[in-house]
Amino acid sequence: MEDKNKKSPFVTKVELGIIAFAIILPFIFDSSPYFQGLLIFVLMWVILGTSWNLLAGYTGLVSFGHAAYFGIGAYAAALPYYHFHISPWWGLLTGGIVAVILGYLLGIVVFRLRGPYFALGTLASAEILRLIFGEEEWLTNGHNGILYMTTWVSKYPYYFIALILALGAIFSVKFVMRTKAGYYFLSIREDEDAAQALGINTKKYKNISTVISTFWAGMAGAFYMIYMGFIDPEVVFALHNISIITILVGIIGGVGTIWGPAVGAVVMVLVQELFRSSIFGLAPSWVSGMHAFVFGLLVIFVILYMAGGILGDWDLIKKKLKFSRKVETSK
Amino acid sequence: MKFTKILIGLIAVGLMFSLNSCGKKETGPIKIGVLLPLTGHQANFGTMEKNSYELAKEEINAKGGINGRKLEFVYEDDTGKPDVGRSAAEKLINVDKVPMIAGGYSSSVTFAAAAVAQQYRTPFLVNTGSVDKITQPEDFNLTVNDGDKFYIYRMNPPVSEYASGLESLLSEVVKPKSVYIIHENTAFGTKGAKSFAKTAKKLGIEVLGQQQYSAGTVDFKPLLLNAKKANPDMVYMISYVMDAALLMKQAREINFTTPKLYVGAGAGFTMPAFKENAGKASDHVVSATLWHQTLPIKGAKEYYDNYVKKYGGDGPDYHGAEAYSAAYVVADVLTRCKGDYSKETIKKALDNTDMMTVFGPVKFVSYGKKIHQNKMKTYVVQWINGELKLVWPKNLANAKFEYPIDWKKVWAE
Amino acid sequence: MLKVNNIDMSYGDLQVLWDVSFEVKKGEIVVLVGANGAGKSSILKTISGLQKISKGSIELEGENIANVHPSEIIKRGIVHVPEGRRLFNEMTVEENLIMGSLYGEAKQKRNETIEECYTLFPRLKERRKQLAGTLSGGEQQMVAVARGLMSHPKVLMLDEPSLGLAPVLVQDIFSIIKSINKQGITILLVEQNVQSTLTFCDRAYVLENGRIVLEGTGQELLKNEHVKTAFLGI
Amino acid sequence: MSILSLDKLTKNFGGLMAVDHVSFDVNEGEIFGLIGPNGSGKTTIFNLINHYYTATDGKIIFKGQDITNKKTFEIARLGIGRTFQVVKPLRRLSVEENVMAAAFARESTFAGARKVASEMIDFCNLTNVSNMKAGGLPIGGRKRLEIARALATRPSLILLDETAAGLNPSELDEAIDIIKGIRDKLGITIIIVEHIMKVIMNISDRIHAIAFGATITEGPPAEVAKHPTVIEAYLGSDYKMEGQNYA
Amino acid sequence: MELFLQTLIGGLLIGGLYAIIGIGMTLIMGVLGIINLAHGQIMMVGMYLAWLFWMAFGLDPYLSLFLAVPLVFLLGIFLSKYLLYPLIEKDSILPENQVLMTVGIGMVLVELARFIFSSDYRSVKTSYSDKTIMLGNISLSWPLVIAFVIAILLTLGLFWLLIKTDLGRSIRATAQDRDAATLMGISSKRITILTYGIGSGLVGAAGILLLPIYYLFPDVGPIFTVKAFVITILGGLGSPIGAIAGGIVLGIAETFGATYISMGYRDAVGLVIFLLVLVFLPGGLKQIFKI
Repeated sequence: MEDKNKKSPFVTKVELGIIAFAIILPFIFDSSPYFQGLLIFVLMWVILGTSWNLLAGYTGLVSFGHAAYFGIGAYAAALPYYHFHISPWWGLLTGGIVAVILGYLLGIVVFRLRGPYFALGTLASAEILRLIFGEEEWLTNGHNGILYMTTWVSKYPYYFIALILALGAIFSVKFVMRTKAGYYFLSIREDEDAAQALGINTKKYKNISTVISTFWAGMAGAFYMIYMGFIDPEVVFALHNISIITILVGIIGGVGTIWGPAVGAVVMVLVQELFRSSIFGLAPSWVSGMHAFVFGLLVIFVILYMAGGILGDWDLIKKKLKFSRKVETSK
Repeated sequence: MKFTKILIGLIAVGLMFSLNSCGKKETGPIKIGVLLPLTGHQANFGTMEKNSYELAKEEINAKGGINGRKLEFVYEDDTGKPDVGRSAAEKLINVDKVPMIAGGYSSSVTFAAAAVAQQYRTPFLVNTGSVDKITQPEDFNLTVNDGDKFYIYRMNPPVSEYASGLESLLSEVVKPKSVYIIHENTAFGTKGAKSFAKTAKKLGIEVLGQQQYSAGTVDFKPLLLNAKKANPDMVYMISYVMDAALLMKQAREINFTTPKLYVGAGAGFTMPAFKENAGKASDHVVSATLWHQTLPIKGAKEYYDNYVKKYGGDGPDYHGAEAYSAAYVVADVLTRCKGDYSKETIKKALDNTDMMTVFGPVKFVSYGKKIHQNKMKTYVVQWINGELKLVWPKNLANAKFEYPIDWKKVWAE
Repeated sequence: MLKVNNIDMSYGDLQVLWDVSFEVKKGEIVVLVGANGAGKSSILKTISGLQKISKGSIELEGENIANVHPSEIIKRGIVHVPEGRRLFNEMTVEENLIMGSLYGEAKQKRNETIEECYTLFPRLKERRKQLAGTLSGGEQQMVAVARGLMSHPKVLMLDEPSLGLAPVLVQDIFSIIKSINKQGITILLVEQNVQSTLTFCDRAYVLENGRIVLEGTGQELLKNEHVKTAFLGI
Repeated sequence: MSILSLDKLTKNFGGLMAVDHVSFDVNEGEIFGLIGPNGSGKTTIFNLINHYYTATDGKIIFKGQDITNKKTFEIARLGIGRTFQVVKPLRRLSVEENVMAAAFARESTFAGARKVASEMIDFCNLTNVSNMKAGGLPIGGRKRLEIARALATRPSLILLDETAAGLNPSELDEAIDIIKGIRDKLGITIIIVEHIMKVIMNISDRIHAIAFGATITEGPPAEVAKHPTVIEAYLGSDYKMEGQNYA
Repeated sequence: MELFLQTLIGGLLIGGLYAIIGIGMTLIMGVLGIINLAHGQIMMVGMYLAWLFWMAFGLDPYLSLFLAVPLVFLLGIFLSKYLLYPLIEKDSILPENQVLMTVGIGMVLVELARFIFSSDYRSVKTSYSDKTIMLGNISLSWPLVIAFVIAILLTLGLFWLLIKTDLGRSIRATAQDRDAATLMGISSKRITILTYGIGSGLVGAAGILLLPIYYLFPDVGPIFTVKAFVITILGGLGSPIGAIAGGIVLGIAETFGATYISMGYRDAVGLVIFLLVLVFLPGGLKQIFKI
């Protein structure tokens, strides 16, 4: 790390490199919209993982129900289209806002809870939403879901929209973490009692963190609707496929690090897709049945041996890799 | 420094993939994509369909393949999730460069994948996904006159017509006055229930109640008691096999003997596992079905027997027959392309399809809001003394429709 | 009997004991006195194995027991009655006593020992079926001591048994401790109640900031001005 | 002039009188010692003042304002800082970040917070460890960090809870210097709870002694130390107290 | 009235099964302090074992309780010893990393099952599978009644273990005060690991009891995981009596919800109760019963 006392620039050289790289990336795979599609999924998970990370990794509020905000964002884009043929693109405006409203309302209930109770409370809220959206067919078309013919065949516009959203999420988190609010989030995560004694209005700052987090989760949902063109409650409010995977993306990459969820998203999508496609058809087909299995093993491995995730334990990993390569000169 | 290295590496990988796709060989096998749930909770049906595709492929290739070239299916696992199905379809189109996709199991995945196929103007022959809108151009921002722009074709009937064979049975023989509908809370279940309610209205049958249940239900008795209280002439159920067995078992347990008829809407009620699990309670239950191996269609029985010989188990149900027949439709379409296996030629060949399969005749027609939809008869089967018999339509039936039914006697120990 | 030689102990990175040595001879009552945070409870925790030492040794009858797992310590004959009693509040008095006799000989003689404890503390017999959490402070302390006795210890370590008790009860507890000692059980006592404990103990050690600063018999220390300073700062 | 007054403050934990009608006034600019044996209710009084617990009865007046039912963070904003007996460092944050988090209570800009933080870090002799993670500090450092953090909120009154416990002699002297400096250099009023009598007797202007949640006496240190009940409370006694009911 | 009674009794019988699922979870929550999100998946393992014994040796599922449950117990021991317990000493930003570990375990178990057994539905058909007893107009499914009785026996056995044996007392003691238990010579590590084993064994047993009336596939678990934690919160953390009450309350509430509201909202009823309890009665029913 650089000298701590010198405030590092908001966008570092490495980050500029990553952004530049991300801009070139789709053109490298110009001939393969399929790969571009995977990249878009990675970006979507970056948004969702980053959103969760602000709440859980930086503020200590471990949400097990992020699907609630993702799903409501997706429906915010889909419902006006379904009922009034208003373009789902408006969802990129409303998705985040609706999710924030939901986050605030759920916060009234779940912020009374701490620790595992908070986790269970958030999990249950998302499940209840899933059931309601499945049941109230007049409003949501129930389990039939809502289909929208996507606007473009080309992946480029979607890729760049997703990239803008992902960078927006990442840098909004980075920005807020460099303000007073960021310090307050961390204080609440480390010790809520101490934070109060330092004059921090913990409730207010939990809400601020929730607002930012749920906004991006909602945007991810709205983007999903626009890009996928199809949602149903089982998909967007899924406990395992959304809420839990979001957490796993966070912990694999590194909880409480700016770029951790991005790394986690890359790893998660890669592992899933590599195995689902039997390593692009190179391996025997039974391998494709193992994608969830391998991902589960990866989760177990990371929790057991790299509690900080790939980025959080990066120094440790580097050291181990170095050791195996050459004998390090003594310090 | 490091970044340039990574960048160069990635460009190399990118090139590799694009090169890979350039290497077309004109004499190699013709590859057609097949999208099925091979993992996840629908994998059992996905596997049944994959097996059937493979069985058909072997037979087709043994008979000389497609104009001298072998037929090959490239399977993609949609894991039962629409988003995965979408990227799997994209992979088939963009990486494997298949000119045509077949398959499509669950309604939601098929729908999402159909949108991809439509965007890439790649013919998609759906063989199982059954929500109505899959072949309705209006859901794809097209009109019914846009047949030449619409790339989705469906071989199986839409869910709203699953019970069409049943209609005549009800109106001609049973003439029930009221019905109680029980269904699972999935797209398949809700849509099926909705369309049957419409049918009922058309036939002048009063719908006394409609209840849905979710996965994991152990005790159906409260639901059945509500139905019993309503005292319907007929109970109509849309369930997969295990729930179907639980429903009938528990109906028997609460002595729900008043309906004239218990009707299952295909899916679970025709499977051997239903009979095994429901035992006595399965007897005389009637089910609409799309296919049965005893149908007097050429090859149906052979297909069933060959499948059991090769893969063992209970043998295929209509899902397998759909897949098996779809494979033959693919072969027929490709043969008619006469060496030009471009998407447009294939689409034209699909438009002109008119052939016989073990699933019945296949021809893609337009009606109502739908286009490119194969219109077909559905059948009514009944469990009689532990065997599933075709009882309707009368001219095809291989057993007499047992009716009226005294449930007290049928269900007695 | 019990010998502690030059031990250092840290909680993570913060060291709380510095080169502590002392000895408890068979049949003695030895008291560790000192202000809050001086390290008294920490010494008991190291002996009972809850905390690991980084330097030195602890010997019981010549055998090194340092860094032995707590479940082993109790089998070897040392029992630790912790500060604040730490009863199992949602268990009955009798169940709490049983918890003291989970192993070996103590388990076989469980029923007899329970009766002995009831003779020592008749109050507990009356309340044997009551949940420990509903007892008064004095009664809870009795349960804690009795629970310690259930394991037939050679050495009984008591951490501030008088804490939070009214003076009358404090005297009761102290006289019970004396009578337990008369039955041949060696006692290592941690107390803030200096005046009383020094009068009846055999020997005592004074701790300040994790170090032993004074030792002597109770009477010697009672007269020592440093003790007063340590506590009252005069 | 009194900066903080407790008026018959009472806290009842399910029948147990943890704090029993305690009243006292703390004057501006003084170091006010609060003593009493373990479990006598000192920390509970602190927890009542900054409202971790809600008082069963009684009032707390700070600078003429009733703060009995104000929220914890509001009380901190009004100018009461505190340290914890069981230190609560924000473990994964650096020392500087810990103090900055506190400094934001009064400073809205980053630079301002950093400046206040560095002053307070300097004041508490933590400069050389300011980049260290708080979780890695030795106990002495953690105790000083507690003080630095409380000071960074710019309080006019600070509650120090056993700041000296667990320190070795040299650290102890350092702590005493710092505490004295808080009043002398920063002009902040102090209420201090401390078991190490050497510390509290040396630095307090006045001492309030409690036992079993109730007041025993109040006065200058020398006087309080000679008070028989105080000696008895601390050293135990061989005689039964008469006319006092502790049950 | 018939509908009401049938609903009530149906709910009660299901509730008995829910209770043992819940007791397993509550023990784990009490001692390990975590939500076991692999609970239903472990139940699935038990079901597959029983099914396997039935297929291979024709062993009656009730008899395989004696064979399969010990195996599930051993599985639980293995999981807690090598995967969960080591996390207790690890420092992590997320205190929930043990919970997430159970997520990973659940995923691996399901996929293993799918790999070995495929996704096909399996069921065990016994001679008594569709026997019923009639109480007046109320019909009771015989296997459900047996399951209820065995559930009661299991519960009694568990209570005997918890109340009358040193092991059981050690478990309760560890749940109440880990350090004090250690001072009594209890190895909290051993108890922690054992408790997870016992919790696993119990939920495995619940699965096996469900087998003759229900069916089996790799994804059968998650729904029951959700039920288990609803029950636990309902009953109060770490309280076996609470779990029994919670299980029965949930069973009855669900069936009443299904009968009188809508079958589709059956699961929502449980979740809403759950949220209400979380917010308004944080100690669960335990607060009311004081046990």
